Amino acid sequence: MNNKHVIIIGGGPAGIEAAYYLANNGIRITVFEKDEYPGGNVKNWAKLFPDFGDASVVRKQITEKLKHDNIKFLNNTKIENLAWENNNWIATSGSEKYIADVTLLATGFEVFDAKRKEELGYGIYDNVITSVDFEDMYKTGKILTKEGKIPERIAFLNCVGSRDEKVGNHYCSRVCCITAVKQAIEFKELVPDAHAYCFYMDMRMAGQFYEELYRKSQEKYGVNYIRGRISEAAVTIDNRIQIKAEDTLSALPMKMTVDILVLMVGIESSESTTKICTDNNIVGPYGFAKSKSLFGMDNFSEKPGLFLAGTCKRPLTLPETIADGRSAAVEIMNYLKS
Amino acid sequence: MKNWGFNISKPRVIDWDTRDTSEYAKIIEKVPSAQRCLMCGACAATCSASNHIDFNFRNCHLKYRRGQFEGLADELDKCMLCGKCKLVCPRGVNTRAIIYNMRIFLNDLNYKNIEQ
Amino acid sequence: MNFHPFILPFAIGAIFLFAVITFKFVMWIRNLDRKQRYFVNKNFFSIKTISAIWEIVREALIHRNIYRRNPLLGYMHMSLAFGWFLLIVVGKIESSFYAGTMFEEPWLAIFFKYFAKEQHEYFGAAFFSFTMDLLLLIVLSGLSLAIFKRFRSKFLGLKKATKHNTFDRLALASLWWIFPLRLLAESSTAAISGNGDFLTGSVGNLLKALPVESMELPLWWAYSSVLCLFFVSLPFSRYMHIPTEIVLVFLRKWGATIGEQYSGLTDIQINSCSRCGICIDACQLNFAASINDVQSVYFVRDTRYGSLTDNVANNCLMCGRCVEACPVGIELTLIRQQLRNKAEIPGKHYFDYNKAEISKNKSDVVYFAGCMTHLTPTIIIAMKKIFEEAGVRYWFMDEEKGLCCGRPMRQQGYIQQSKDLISKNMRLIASSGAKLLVTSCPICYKSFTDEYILDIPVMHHSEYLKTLIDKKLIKLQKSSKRIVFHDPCDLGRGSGIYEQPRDILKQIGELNSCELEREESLCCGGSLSNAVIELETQIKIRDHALEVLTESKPEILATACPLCKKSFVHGNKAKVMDIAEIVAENIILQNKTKTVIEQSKYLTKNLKTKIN
Amino acid sequence: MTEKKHFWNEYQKEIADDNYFYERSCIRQSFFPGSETAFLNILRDELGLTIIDDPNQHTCTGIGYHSDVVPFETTMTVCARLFSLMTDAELKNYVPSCVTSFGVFTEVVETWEHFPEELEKTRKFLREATGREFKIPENIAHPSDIIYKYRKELKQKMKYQLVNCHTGKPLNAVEHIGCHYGKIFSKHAVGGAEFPQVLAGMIEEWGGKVIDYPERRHCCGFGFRQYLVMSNRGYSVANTKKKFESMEPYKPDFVLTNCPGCTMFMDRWQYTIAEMEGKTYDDNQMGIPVLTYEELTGLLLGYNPWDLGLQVHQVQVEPLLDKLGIKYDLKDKFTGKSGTYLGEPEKPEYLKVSYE
Amino acid sequence: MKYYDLLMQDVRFREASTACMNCGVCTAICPAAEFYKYDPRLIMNIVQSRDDQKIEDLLKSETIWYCGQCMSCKTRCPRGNVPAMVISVLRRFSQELGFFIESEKGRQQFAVKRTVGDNIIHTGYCVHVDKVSPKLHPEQGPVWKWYFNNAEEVADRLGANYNKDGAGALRKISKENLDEVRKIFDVTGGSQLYENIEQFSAEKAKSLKMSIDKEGLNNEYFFHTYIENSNNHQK
Repeated sequence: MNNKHVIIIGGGPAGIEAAYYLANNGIRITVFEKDEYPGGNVKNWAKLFPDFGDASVVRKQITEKLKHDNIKFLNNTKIENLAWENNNWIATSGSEKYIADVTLLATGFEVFDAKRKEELGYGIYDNVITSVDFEDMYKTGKILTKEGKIPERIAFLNCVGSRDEKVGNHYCSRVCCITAVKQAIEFKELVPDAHAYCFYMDMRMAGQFYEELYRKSQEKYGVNYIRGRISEAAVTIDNRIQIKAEDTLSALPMKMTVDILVLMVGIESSESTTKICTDNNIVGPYGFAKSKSLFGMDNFSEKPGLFLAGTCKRPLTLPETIADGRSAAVEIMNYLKS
Repeated sequence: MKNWGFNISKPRVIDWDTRDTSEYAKIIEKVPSAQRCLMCGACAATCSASNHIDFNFRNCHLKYRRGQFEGLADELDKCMLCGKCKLVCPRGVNTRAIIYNMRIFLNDLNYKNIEQ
Repeated sequence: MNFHPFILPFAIGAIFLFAVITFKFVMWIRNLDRKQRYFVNKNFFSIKTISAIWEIVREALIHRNIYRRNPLLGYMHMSLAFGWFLLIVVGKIESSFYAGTMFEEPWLAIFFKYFAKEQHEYFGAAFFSFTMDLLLLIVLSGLSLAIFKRFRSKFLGLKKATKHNTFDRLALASLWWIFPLRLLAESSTAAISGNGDFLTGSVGNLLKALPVESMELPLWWAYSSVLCLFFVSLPFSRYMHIPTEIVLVFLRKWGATIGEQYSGLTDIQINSCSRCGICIDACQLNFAASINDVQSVYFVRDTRYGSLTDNVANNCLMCGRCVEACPVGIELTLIRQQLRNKAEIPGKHYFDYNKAEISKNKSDVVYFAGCMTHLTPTIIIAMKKIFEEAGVRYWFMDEEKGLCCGRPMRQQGYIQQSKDLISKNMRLIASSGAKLLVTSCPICYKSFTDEYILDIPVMHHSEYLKTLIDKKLIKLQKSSKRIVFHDPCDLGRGSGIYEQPRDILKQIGELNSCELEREESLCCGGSLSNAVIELETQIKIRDHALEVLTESKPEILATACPLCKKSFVHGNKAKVMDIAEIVAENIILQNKTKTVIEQSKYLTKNLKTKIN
Repeated sequence: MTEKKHFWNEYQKEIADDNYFYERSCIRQSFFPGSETAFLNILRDELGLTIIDDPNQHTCTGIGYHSDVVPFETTMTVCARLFSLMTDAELKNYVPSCVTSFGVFTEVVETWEHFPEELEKTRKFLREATGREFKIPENIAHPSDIIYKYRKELKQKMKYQLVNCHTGKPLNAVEHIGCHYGKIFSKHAVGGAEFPQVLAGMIEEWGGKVIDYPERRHCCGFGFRQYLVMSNRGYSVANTKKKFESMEPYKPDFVLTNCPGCTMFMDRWQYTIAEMEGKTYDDNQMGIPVLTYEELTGLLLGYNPWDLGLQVHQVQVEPLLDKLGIKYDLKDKFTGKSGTYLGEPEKPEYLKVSYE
Repeated sequence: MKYYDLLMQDVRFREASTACMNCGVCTAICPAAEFYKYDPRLIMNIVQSRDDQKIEDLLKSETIWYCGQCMSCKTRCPRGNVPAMVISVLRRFSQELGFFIESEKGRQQFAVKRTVGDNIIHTGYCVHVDKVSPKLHPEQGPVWKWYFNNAEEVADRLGANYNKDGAGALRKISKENLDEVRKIFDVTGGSQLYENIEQFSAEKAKSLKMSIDKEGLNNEYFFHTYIENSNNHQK
């Protein structure tokens, strides 16, 4: 086993967790990360749902695991090509070539580019932001409009880039509903007198304590939930955002002016995922990696020695991603033994 | 004056910039559980009155929330206060208390109007 | 003539008190409603009057009820009330003997010791002197207990004491001073003129150490002034209950009860409240949910002083436990009901949407399940099974489109709307031509018996099942299941049905008793009458009630109310069953029932789809 | 407001360079015939392009179709006949003057693409009714697309700019795009459906400033059967009112539209609202002038406003002409073709007009 | 499933109706929903329920006539539905089946047919100066009245070819061209729809005891449908 080499593409939670587990079992690991720092998308978050844990602490816990003698971590290294040659996996980055027995794809996800939903005015109107922007702002300890004003009204819109035929994403990104609840609470804690509105079609609270958090946001924080999807955001003369939706429960159109509109952007397959999967013919719907089978073979791809972990397969929450990395490591161990 | 044959229609849209939210705050004060209503409609489904006619508590509650008081008092008069709705609510909202308080406040509103 | 200016405060106070009380009584009696007047006129000259007088002696003077509950507390009240009463009566006799006429100065008896300075020999002087001192001692002993109670109420078995308002404090303070001052005044006179007996005489001897001469008159002045103060503050304080209660006892004996609308009797009952606070201890909101500012005593107080708030009026389960506990017998739930009443809109008709069909077939029994029972369809299924098995021709009145019985409306104070519902339901009941109305819901039952004018008798299903069993129309099998029965508020305290369900259950299983049952039974918390408390509070009340009920770890917790069943069914290990379900389960099937079971299955399915 | 990012650059559509087949609009011809004339003149005289105005053309039935008295099959076949005229003229680039027509043609062509059996059915119908054959145009562009395409060339020839000649500041312009221009098929619109650039591009190129007001994308309220039947017009006017209420705080100098209907409605409804409710959305009770893009182009090129047809607007354009520094002859305004003075129109009660 | 199958015959319906997830985006920006008792989302729901009774009620209802066909809903729907198109199909069948006369707004189709519909056949224009009389169009204002009264002088000054042969704005459309259009209407079912509208409206006019001439606007029923307003369309 000691002479085996596993390369892991993606230094996010899934990749690192798998690397750590494999390294502990004496396997040589190379982790490639296209960015400068490891940790993947966790860096986008300030606090994590549902327990408001500090994301930077969690990220540190994750990245600490890279400090292992058996792990070689290569940052700023983007794998441009991955191919199966002579019973080995060859990963290419620039002029460098890396040879491995096994490759684990942990290329993660990218958030949906909200600019593609033009009617919502992201990138056009200053006070339309995404959930990722909100997290960035929250890290500074303040939620302010572009003009530096404390908002009196904030609206969160779910399903931006998810469940939307027009942008090609029919699926549900699973994490946005709970993120909206979390951010609404965070906002209300910062600005208790302000009003927070959350526009939704369904509140998909399918995780432990999600529903409780949702309820708390209503009861304790007075967050207003309006069933209806925002159809259009426009700017008013004082640079606020006028939104239109149908209050589908009243079956009446409604309009509202808010200081900030937060778009809960969905999860999309990352560029690297789609590229590598397409090259190796394991691409599934929406550019995600296709696993061999959801039931029992979820970490396998159709290719021998090419394993999958984390959100390169589908939208997953952070705990699920980490667990999936560990599960992939177990599969790789078994594969290397046989 | 010209006979135009029509009038300029008034918007039906719920305008959250101008609507009156203070009234609903009173309900929340009296019935804090009103806040956690999910608008699932279980109340409307079990309602003894809606077994007879087109009466929908969820709608009434929502209208009050949205500050649409027009015709609401008459609508609420259809309720028999039997309290079945309260027993089926999955979020434990005291629906009966909401109706009761809405009736009281709406009557107050009406009186106010008469004084004016 | 025996006169001294110091009697003036007393005289003024007494006249004022007399005037105010007279005025109040006249107003209240004038405001009695028609029914109440009818009873007064009917029973004024009857044995009931005498029995009322006896009760007044028993309760207002001797305080037998309190004595039974707590002898020390009983003694305290008795010594104060009866002792004072005797002081007045014996003093009057004494002064009459002294003056040799029945028509001596009215104040003579009060200030007798001062005016009877010279050792006149009159009939029984020594006896009176002794008796009066003894009575004073008794009163003073009661007083010291009362003072003690003020600071250590638990000692006397009271958990909660009510707060006093200004008039109460004034009256109480003056009351506290009356008898010590009387003792001091009489003792000072005794010290000077030596007319004291064992108490006043001995205290007088002690006083001799002081400049008694210059103390005597100020003490008599003080005594008279304190009396005045007491008389003036009394009508506005809780001590108004002393005179009012007497009127109340008469009225109650004559048969007058609280009606639908606020009346003179309501005022009388409200003023009869001594604010003893016993109702606070009886209230589940207090001991199960720690809400202790809405109880009947506060309700009555706030009503009397015109400061009733929405919260106090509505935050009540209307379980009737306080009514059971009230030593004065104030009809608290009914008064609450009156205070909740809303203005009527003349000529307005509600619930015109009722399109319920009248009965097509003649039947023997009308069955009215009630709204709540539709949420516990197993009760309906059980009742159907029982009807079929007993071979009763029945008409299920609210099977498809029932109307509410009207009681929930009424309890929220919408009398007009309630009557609207009642008249609509009455028409339907009459249309059936049946000879009996059976309902599964105690709330409806209470409504049918109290508010409806029906030609046919009404039975709750627990009564009805009892008659079916007695007539041997259904046969039951005995099991060894241990059962505890929960008395629903409106069935037990509300309607006095305690035995029938127990008789039935005894025939089926082993009926265990529990700590608080029958009149003392607890509310399940699900009461519809309370439009204030929320689910969390209800659950506290329910859990406490369940704790008491399932103390003996019964296998089945039986009840006879769909609302109680619905409340108890969550958060409980014992199986919660309605009495009808228990009977249906233990029925010995004879013939025809198979089809019924199928029907029941169909019904459950229907109900499920309806609910879904 | 910070400068907006121009995403709509990604939404450029293909617009043919030359050799167009022109299809006239019922509403444009009836209400603003000068605009169509101006458009043809601009293309032919200023840009030297070829555009055919076929005498055999007729309505596309679009208004009838959208008010649902004309079945889709009929509309498709009528459109096919118009295409056959183009085919006869050996042209491939179809230019419908009307936005509704533009919508209908794009819809018809899309339908044929997705459902070839519908195309066959249409061919059969057309053959049966007229014996004609047709080719599907290679390019369908709205005249505003063509002006947009040549906006820079036209700017070279312009005598005026969209600048207030008294203050030197750019004029505030509200642009209103006909719904059927981009909302049916956003890929056929310059800039897409949400931020169509066709008029904004002209305004910005010619020195004006585009106002982005909240109800920018809202319909003018025509609503076809909603306007056509008198008792429904409350809906129609209410929509325009909503737009004007929304744009009022921005103090626009004029409204520019690319749809014949919208121009007419936004002009006439201002008069109606003024007369019914005593309200105008400008400061001096004269209303906000509403121009067609042809009229605007013509004005800036120095055409006589009364040859462009600005006199048939109910809301007077003179205040705008003054701001632009365009000289005009009031005597000429109400003169007919024969040169005779036709007299002044009556004056409205509330909306201010000045014929001096 | 009768009515749903019928609707499915229209190619536009097949294209415009996919599963709705009730997000309300259509209603949110719908101009008609703002001013009428109207919710395109609910219409999509009813249609997709495939419930015959509900669809029939819909075909007879006021609600399908409120849409202004601006197509804003098409742009936004995240599931690719086009409520406006579905409504257009519903209106078509409402007229084919004669249900349109059951509703006030539906009956107006007669007025539309007598104006726009007849214009197409008789003049080759949907709308023509001569047909926009100030009497029927008070909102057009005094300038329009002036233009209307001096149509030829004004239009021709603006480069038109008012009611004359040859090319140009407002030209007279030749008989040959009109005949071809008419034939297209005959072949494609356009004339049949016109006839339907006429026929059902005539029945309705009869039941209302109103005059309805074979042609033109000077009859009671036309004015009835053109002017009648129960003002019961907002709440």
